[in-house]
Amino acid sequence: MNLSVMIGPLKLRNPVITASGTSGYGEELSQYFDLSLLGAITMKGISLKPMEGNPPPRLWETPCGLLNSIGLQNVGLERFLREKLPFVRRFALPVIANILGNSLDEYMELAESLDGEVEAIELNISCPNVKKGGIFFGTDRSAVAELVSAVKKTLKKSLLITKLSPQADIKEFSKIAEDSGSDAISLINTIAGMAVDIETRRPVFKNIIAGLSGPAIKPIALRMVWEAVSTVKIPVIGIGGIMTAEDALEFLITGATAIEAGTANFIDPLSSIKIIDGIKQYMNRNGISDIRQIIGSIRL
Amino acid sequence: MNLSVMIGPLKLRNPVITASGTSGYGEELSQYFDLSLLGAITMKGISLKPMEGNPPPRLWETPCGLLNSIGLQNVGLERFLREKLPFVRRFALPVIANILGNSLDEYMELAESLDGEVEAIELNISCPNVKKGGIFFGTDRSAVAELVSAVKKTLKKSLLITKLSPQADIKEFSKIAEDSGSDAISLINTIAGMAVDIETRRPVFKNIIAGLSGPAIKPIALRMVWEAVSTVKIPVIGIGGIMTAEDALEFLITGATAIEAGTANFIDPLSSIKIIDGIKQYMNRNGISDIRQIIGSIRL
Amino acid sequence: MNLSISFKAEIVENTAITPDIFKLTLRPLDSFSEPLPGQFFMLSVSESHDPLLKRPFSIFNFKDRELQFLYRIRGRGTRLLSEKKQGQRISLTGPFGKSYPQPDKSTQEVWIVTGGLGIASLNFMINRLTGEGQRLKVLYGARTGPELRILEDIRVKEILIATEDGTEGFTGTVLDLFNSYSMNLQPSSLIYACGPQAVLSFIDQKAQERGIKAYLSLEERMACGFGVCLGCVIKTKEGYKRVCKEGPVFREGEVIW
Amino acid sequence: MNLSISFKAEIVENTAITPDIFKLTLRPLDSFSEPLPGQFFMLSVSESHDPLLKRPFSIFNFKDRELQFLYRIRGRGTRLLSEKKQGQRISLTGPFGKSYPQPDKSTQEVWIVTGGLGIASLNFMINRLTGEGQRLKVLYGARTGPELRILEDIRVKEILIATEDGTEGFTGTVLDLFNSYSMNLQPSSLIYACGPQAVLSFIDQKAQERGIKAYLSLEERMACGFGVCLGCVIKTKEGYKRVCKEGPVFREGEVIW
Ligand SMILES: Cc1cc2nc3c(=O)[nH]c(=O)nc-3n(C[C@H](O)[C@H](O)[C@H](O)COP(=O)(O)OP(=O)(O)OC[C@H]3O[C@@H](n4cnc5c(N)ncnc54)[C@H](O)[C@@H]3O)c2cc1C
Ligand SMILES: Cc1cc2nc3c(=O)[nH]c(=O)nc-3n(C[C@H](O)[C@H](O)[C@H](O)COP(=O)(O)OP(=O)(O)OC[C@H]3O[C@@H](n4cnc5c(N)ncnc54)[C@H](O)[C@@H]3O)c2cc1C
Ligand SMILES: Cc1cc2nc3c(=O)[nH]c(=O)nc-3n(C[C@H](O)[C@H](O)[C@H](O)COP(=O)(O)O)c2cc1C
Ligand SMILES: Cc1cc2nc3c(=O)[nH]c(=O)nc-3n(C[C@H](O)[C@H](O)[C@H](O)COP(=O)(O)O)c2cc1C
Ligand code: FES
Ligand code: FES
Repeated sequence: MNLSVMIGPLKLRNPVITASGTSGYGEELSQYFDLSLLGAITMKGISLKPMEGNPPPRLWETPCGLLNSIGLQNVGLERFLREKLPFVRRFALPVIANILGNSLDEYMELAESLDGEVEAIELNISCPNVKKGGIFFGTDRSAVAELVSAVKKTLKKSLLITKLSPQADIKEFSKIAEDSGSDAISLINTIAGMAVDIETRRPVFKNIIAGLSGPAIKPIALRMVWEAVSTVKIPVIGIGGIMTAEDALEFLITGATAIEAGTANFIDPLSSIKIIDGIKQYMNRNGISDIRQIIGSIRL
Repeated sequence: MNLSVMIGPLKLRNPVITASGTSGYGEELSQYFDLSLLGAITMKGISLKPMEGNPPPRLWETPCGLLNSIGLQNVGLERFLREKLPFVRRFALPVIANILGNSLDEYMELAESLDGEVEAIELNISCPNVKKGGIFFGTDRSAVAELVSAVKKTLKKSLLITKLSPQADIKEFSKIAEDSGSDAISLINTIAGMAVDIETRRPVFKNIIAGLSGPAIKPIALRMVWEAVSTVKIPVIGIGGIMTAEDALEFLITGATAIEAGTANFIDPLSSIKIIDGIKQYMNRNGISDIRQIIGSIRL
Repeated sequence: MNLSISFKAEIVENTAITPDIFKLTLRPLDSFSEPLPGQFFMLSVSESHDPLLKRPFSIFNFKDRELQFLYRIRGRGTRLLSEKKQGQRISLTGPFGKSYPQPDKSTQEVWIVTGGLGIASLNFMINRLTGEGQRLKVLYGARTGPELRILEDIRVKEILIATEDGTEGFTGTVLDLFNSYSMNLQPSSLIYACGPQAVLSFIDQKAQERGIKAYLSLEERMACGFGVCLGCVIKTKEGYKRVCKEGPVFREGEVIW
Repeated sequence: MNLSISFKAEIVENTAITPDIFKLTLRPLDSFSEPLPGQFFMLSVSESHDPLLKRPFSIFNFKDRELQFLYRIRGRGTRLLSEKKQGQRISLTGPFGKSYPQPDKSTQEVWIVTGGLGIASLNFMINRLTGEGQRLKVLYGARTGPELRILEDIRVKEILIATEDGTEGFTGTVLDLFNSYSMNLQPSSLIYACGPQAVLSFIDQKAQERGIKAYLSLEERMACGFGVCLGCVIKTKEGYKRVCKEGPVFREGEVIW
């Protein structure tokens, strides 16, 4: 049975990737299963300098969803290269570095330093949790075009994946990413959401707005992936509320070449392994020998 | 205890309205409670000619959400005026007519015929379930501006509420609606979503894309209401996943002058009555005598 | 005004009759309206928002103010329902839908044609009719013998059985059974049928051919159960109709299959 | 590799000790790792996606391969948990977090300072320590007498009680109790504390003032419980630390309250 897929020239053992910010730098998950069982792992978003992140509370549960306002806490590029990357490199799997800058220059510096160190770079242009940076790029047409082209030119070895914001028009921005040379796109990042504590009458989060993830957003994410695959030819990685193999299959059938599981990892560290197993079972049950017979097989 | 609120010059007994498409023309709900207990009732979207709607399946459950593809089945303007309106008029409550056209002319004809017959007209420019019409207007800046101005000029007696699409930039479109003379705005309509049947590998719905409602969308709707109230001065009616008094209070505290409950009516026809009771209890518990002390009372 | 449309009930019994068929008995804790045969309730299968929607179930029996349902595990909702234990509470709305009309004076014989869980909708009607001394013939089809256990409570003199695997009664489906007896149908007979679409459309056609009156009880996915969502429509000669409101019981010749 | 981090268990017992405090005993159905005192598990409170997140609960006791928890109904999740019945199954992940370090040789006396449900985290440690013959003094505060029922299983010679309403023992909080005994604390004493933030920050301050070692067990809202979401951080002198991973047990002087 073949489960392997190609993201451009990059071969993944199977289409299941853990999403950025939901699997740390692989250290914790590696205590529970052999990381090399995964298609790939995405590192927590990395910035040039270490970031402390937002003050608590950082989490709020909503119906079938999770609002988070982590604020991109991360160890910064230097410690990432020195401490975190060598650890995850011990496992035989592609590593995706998710990067976030406050300016084009910062993105460029991150990309240059990480080029060749990781198999792919996922440009996070869509995080709603920092005031400067992310969101600005994610919804500004020419800024995204400029950023993607510049980073693409810098990269000699690593693949470029652009991660889209659900706050932007997906068709338009997938096209911009493709035209600017991105090797693939991934979507969606969390959807901007909000919660109010009715007893204190305060927003739950200091930043007021936080990012919504989890099963609640799945139908929206799937629609956006559909919009993306109907627009571009480059591989699309589907993300959003994928908890089970059945969820993953919806995205693959719709045309995603691979998927990322995020919030699912919180509920069960073995989620991604269970998703892989479930996809195999589905293929067995339906007499499908190659996952490529599933990808994009939607019958209209 | 005062629960009454003003939507422009229109006084509502309380801020709880039933949403369009979730309370029919009032006939069914009136069997279960006295409609005049409501702040107002919104009629199922009305078009010039009767519409048959989409073929089944029209419903699909998602985590904490509901995808629907009703396709705006409705009796059309004439039968509405002849049969449906007289019935709901028996109850002492403001009636809101939700209207949908395929062209500016159709909207105008609907608005002219309904002017004075109902207390308010809610312009549905955002329904994702018909190919022509709705969605086109909802995300096209100048079309919305033109439509809202034209309808506003037509209306001599009824209030104009513009119902925004969550697919559009809320800040931008609330401003357009306000600048074009809308008396109030309501948001959000359902969010475009999708589902795939992994056994048949077909989209669940013939139209592929359907509208997502229910608790799943609440954090997104609340964020959008926050964006709207921070942008415009006209009253904002909050909609999206409101199931309980606690949910309603989140929207009111954030600045919505009133709320509409939609999907909640399906789960329990008495939902809106229970929401009103719950708001009263909250006010009692917190020694609040006037609902206006709650509206927009968010502490930043 | 009927504030009793939405109420809570306590589970008196929720027992497996076969591995996937359960009988659920509920004792309502609030006031509620008396159901009629053929009507249904919407039952919450979870105390949370997931699954979001209540599920429709026909009233299997109503006795001593207790509501009885018969259901088969089909998906997530019915599985969650089957895991509920005695003493737990559940929310309901209903009763909803049109009931089976009573036979009129001219009806000499009533045929009940159903299979599998279709009996859940007809059992209550059967009880009414036998109570009224109506002549009844029940044609019932099951996949296999053990599923006939769901008929244990049913007291009818004339009950004809078919099983698909031939473990009991006639070998075949309820339609095969119907075919081999249908010469006995009189123009003054009346048919009540509930079951899969294939059964209903077949009976519909036969009834029309023979000029016999038939009441068919349909199923569709539902969100509200009381007519406001327009989600449960089926195509009829007069356009889309709501199964929950204009149905679930339809006349022969009404539905476009 | 530790595939036993996520497993199912059957409810052996889930009984109310007071109207809002429950004892839950689980029999794991799959393999799992043995927990240490101070560690916690994440328990699913629903078989659906709502509530989405598992809830953290300290391991109250671990005996005969059964896991015991003590919990108070706080919100929706704990309410759903309290409605679960014997025989139902629930999903768990864990054990997670750092355990309470053992006292070292120089420790002459251990003080356990806690109140309310804080005992849920300390009971297992108390059992360990008494098993090892460690000299123990337990200072315990409850709102009111009946809540002391949760101490029934605890076998310690020296246990000092405070109730806020004075129905039993000392009148006041556990901090008042601590204050009136604290002259007995030796530099070679060791404190284990768990409870509301007010208790912990107070004990932290006193321990630092007196140069006494203290282990404080903290709580924060959690999504994952094993360090990947960065959601459960608290401020410490070395920046944000994860309660689930670097904690829940912290040393005196570490946390910025
Ligand atoms: C008026 C009415 C009365 C009913 N009475 C009974 C009854 O007495 N006993 C009983 O066992 N069942 C009855 N049903 C069917 C029952 O409602 C469904 O089996 C149930 O809703 C399935 O829920 P689920 O979450 O387990 O399945 P899902 O996971 O939602 O779906 C599982 C499978 O069941 C099918 N299904 C789901 N809902 C329906 C539906 N409403 N109608 C037809 N197929 C459906 C789906 O297409 C899918 O193949 C009735 C349905 C209606 C409309
Ligand atoms: C490591 C750890 C161990 C714990 N051990 C136990 C235990 O053994 N017994 C026990 O009864 N409880 C324990 N708790 C607390 C328990 O996890 C919460 O009470 C529970 O998650 C509340 O869930 P809920 O859905 O009922 O409440 P919610 O509806 O989510 O919230 C209700 C109230 O509880 C507060 N709350 C919610 N979650 C937490 C949390 N994680 N920490 C602090 N306050 C919270 C909220 O702020 C709110 O005021 C522990 C928490 C942690 C972090
Ligand atoms: C706690 C948390 C932290 C996240 N951090 C990042 C991040 O650093 N970079 C990024 O691109 N996305 C981040 N995400 C977004 C996820 O990678 C993913 O796009 C999103 O959660 C939707 O998928 P899900 O519903 O499966 O979680 C984060 C999500 C969560 C819940
Ligand atoms: C079955 C269904 C039908 C709807 N029909 C209409 C409609 O005719 N016109 C309209 O403006 N909105 C319609 N809506 C959208 C609702 O009015 C509301 O904006 C949306 O459902 C979000 O609110 P909720 O989450 O409370 O349901 C419909 C929604 C549902 C679920
Ligand atoms: S289920 Fe809503 S109209 Fe029938
Ligand atoms: S709960 Fe996720 S890092 Fe602690």
